[in-house]
Amino acid sequence: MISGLLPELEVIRKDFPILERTLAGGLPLVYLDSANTSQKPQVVIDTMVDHLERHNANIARAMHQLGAEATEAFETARDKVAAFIGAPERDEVIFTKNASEGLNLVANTLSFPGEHQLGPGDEVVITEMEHHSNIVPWQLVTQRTGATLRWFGVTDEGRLDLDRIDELINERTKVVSLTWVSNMLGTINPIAEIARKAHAVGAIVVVDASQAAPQLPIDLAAMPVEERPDLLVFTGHKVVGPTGIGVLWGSRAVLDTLPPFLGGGEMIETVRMEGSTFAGIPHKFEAGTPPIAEAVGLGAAVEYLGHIGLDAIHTHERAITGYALQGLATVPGLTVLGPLDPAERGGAISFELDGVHPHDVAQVLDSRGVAVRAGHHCAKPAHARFGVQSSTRMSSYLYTTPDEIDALVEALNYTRSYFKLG
Amino acid sequence: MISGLLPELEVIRKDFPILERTLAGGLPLVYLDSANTSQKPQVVIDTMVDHLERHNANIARAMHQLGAEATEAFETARDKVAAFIGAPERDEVIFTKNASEGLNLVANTLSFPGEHQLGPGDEVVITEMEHHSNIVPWQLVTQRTGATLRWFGVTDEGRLDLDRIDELINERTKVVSLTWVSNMLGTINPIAEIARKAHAVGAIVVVDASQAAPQLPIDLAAMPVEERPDLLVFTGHKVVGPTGIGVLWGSRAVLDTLPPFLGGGEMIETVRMEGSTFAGIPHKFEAGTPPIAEAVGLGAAVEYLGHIGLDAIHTHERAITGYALQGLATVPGLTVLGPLDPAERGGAISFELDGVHPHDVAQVLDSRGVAVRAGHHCAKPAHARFGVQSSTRMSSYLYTTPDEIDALVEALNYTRSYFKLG
Amino acid sequence: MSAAQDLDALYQEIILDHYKNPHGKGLREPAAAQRSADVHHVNPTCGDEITLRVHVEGEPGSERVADVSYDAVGCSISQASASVLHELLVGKTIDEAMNVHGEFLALMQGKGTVEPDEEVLEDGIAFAGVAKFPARVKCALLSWMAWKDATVQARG
Amino acid sequence: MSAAQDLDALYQEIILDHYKNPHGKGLREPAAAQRSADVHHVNPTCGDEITLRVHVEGEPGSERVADVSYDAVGCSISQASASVLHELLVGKTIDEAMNVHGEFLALMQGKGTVEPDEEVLEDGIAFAGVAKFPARVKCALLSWMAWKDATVQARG
Ligand SMILES: Cc1ncc(COP(=O)(O)O)c(C=O)c1O
Ligand SMILES: Cc1ncc(COP(=O)(O)O)c(C=O)c1O
Repeated sequence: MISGLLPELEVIRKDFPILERTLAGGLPLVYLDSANTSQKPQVVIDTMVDHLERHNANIARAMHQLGAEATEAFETARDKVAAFIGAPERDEVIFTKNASEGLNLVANTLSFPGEHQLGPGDEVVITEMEHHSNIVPWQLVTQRTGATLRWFGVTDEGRLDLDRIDELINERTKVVSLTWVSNMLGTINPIAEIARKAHAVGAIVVVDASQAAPQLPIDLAAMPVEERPDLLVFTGHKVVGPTGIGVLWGSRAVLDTLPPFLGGGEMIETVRMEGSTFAGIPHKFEAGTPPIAEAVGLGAAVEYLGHIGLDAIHTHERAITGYALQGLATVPGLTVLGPLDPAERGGAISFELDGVHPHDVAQVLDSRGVAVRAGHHCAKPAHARFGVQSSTRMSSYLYTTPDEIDALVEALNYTRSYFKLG
Repeated sequence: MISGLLPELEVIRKDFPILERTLAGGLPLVYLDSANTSQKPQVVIDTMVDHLERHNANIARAMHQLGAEATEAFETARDKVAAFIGAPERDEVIFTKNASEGLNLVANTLSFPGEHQLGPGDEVVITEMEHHSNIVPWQLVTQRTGATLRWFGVTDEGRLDLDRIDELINERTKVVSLTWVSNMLGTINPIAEIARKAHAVGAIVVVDASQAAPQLPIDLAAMPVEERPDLLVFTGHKVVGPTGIGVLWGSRAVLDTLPPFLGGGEMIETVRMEGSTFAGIPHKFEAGTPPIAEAVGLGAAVEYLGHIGLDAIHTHERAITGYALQGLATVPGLTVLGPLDPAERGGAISFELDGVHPHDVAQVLDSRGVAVRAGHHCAKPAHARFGVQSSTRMSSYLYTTPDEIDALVEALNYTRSYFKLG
Repeated sequence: MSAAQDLDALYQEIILDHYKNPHGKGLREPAAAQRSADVHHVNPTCGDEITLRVHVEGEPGSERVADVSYDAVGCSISQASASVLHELLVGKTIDEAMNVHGEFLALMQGKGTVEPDEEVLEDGIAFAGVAKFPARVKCALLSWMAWKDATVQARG
Repeated sequence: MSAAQDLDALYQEIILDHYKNPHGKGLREPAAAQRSADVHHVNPTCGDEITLRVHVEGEPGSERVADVSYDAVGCSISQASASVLHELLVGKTIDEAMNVHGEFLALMQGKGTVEPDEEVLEDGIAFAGVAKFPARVKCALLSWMAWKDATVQARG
């Protein structure tokens, strides 16, 4: 018996309608691609449907009953998200369209005229294990501003190489932006330690929590302020919420000093043709009609996760990850990229299988109903670091069972035989 | 009898579950706020639910069956949207989060280094009747680039003042961005004529079709190229689609020359730490996980509108608008802002009621179940033009009945008596 | 409660009276010994605006609200609320006035569950019905927020 | 068809043979009388890459594909497809080669409904099964798109 699994796993699985689906040939679905996107529980879908069928209206602007209901639902979702991450203030929670928009918002507003505007001589530090969404915005912005982009390397074991930290984070450093949990290597990064260093030189700390928010309990208010990120993003669709919505949390102190990003809609205070003034947070950064039904769905999603408990989910993920690492170790010619200790990593496990290209692995797995991801997982530099073009990745979540891991291992062995690897 | 109404109006109304709702006190809902956001037919909701319950996966990146289904659904939605606006090429259709993002994307990419980069001496022309979403982005961008923002005024009748067109659109003009249909005045602008002038001086023409797309048939491919906008945006939630999704259409010729806006996700060709190259359209402008279920819902929405027929919807809107203008004319002390001929305007009618502030009008109307919008409708400059702070706006759509207009007129008369205006 | 009753609770006679005959409206010059501060607040959603000036007099620690003068455009609720504010706060010490401010805020943000204290709020209790209309709470608070902001500035 | 049968249709023996023993792999220098052009194509989704060089010889109007040399990393489908391309196109006139290209494209984009012509496509018909896997069509087309691009350039 594996300890640490969610006690009511079969009941939880019943909450996710898609898990009852069968695939081509009547095969059951073994969904091991949750780091890519998570499945949605019925309560999230039902909440959105109820909103669309009974309370749909535009928010803030509407004074009628439907408008009041929609506004209340939307703002309650903000409260729920604030609670989910322990935000010091609910108004510090900004709804974006996804994590990528949150990161781009931060990078762009740091490039516009203002207190923190980047310029030649300034340095931005990222890492080699970032998702493209935390690389490309900084490349674009440092190119436009003349600032310099630098990065932490990655060790052979898939950890951040902190040897050069004192050289990398220096008095020229204006921003340090890094992922909490790698979507490729699974590595959990020491964000507290890095934030402390970065804050000591006066840099702004941005944390990409896209992979952390689904599986680690987050309590921003409880963090010592030196170790707390200044800005943090995650994405709705990976925390059992809908697509079309993401979250940017930022401390009021920093958000208040950033200029607006997108213009229009409720982000204004007043508009004249000659010039405009802007609303306070959160509205300042929410231009146009926000993803209303999506926010409402996300509220239901984080509430659902909260009921189960992030500690319990984390323990479950660790148990499944440990079991998976053991299982994968039995497959001949299989090499895991990233840390091998489940206590040091998240639930995404990328690997290579000697002699079979990741696409071909994924294809054969798919023919057995096992859904994994193959490719660069939007982390080309991390792949390049390990000298590979692409990898196969399995990723579990709160609904994953040990049986599904067994199915994966069995299908990997079948893949080897299919490609006649003895 | 009013001619031009949709023949199956009662059947159409049955498609919209929210129209069966009752409000406080058991009153039926009279929803006259469709220019703010439209209601959703069952087929849109069901399509999204089916997607979430059976086909949810991330797109493009996933090679498994769910991923293939989700990708197919998402890209089919692009085809449907392309058909809806008669896009010359389906890849010219870009999914954004709303109309505002589309307009900001255009304004920002025109401010970044590239063939069309704005600079001092360059002029951008908008109009005084724009929604804030087509004002603020241009203010922000002209401020940052040193370009000059200019605008068309509005006549007393609520039309664009074209008297100064030859002076306004000149060899310094790089961009002309205007709304096709005003969300406050209802005015339909002569975009073909303006595009022709703008193209003659080599300017890029951006059309905000947020209010046009719901009610006017659009066939971009059929427009003479001199009169065709180069870029056009609209928003999903106003065309019976979900929130969280908008559309930017652009000619390939222009889109190919614009630099990327947001970075990350599938917008790349290759990423190295030292620099990246980018994908072609449409992916270049779709950073991060797109609003997948929302795109699928939008596909169902425009297909639904297409089945009813945009010509028929337009005729219906015109009939209802004409009937409403007649009804409003019977209310003492009521003044309509904007053109009075239904053939020259869209279905949003803003008005003032002597002696009662718009909020108070809307509030009393709401107590009778009539939902309208009161305020500046994100068009403060247009209000300032008419010397008012705010107005009350009724806006109809394909599900609006003459009885609902009667209910509005009756409620307006009640409002007058409630506030003892004799 | 029916929609019509809610409406009557919102538009109490007192509110409509203040709306039609606002107290203290207009911007006035402060007297020689007074300190003053102006603020301009808008309600971004609907466009209601107020320019409000607080006139403060007296020794630090025991300052009084000598006057509140204002120019405003907006709905009945926002106009009546400014008028009631004028009536309630002018003449009070700033500490007393802040206390009234706190009570009014609590009433408005109470979603209809707070029982107003007529001793403190006088005509202000007429706004109890507003608290049930979330979209209108901002209207009622516009002048009160402006007053607080201006007072903090005037006090220095 | 069952998932297993689909899989076998995808991974035909011919494909796996070409994958294991690719024809024409490696970048070669063009001969003196040949014109050549290099292109680098990637599949952004998965990272597969190819650098492909077309060697063209002969008079304008009747040019021939003298060689197609390439360096590539990628899955079995993309590797086998480059190998088949080499086998099919080298030696043909450019017009003939373009014709084969068109047929291969039509097969790949036909969603499994196009009947391949063995006369024209030879080993290429083994890719018929790929057309049913939309995610893999891009793999099969990577080298073919690169070839067309390079040929247009080499022709000048
Ligand atoms: C004319 C016009 N432009 C732009 C918008 C902005 O649309 P969204 O809020 O969906 O971005 C609207 C609607 O609010 C509009 O009416
Ligand atoms: C670590 C990380 N950052 C950012 C993202 C981007 O999220 P989204 O695509 O929702 O913007 C992802 C997921 O794709 C991720 O795993």
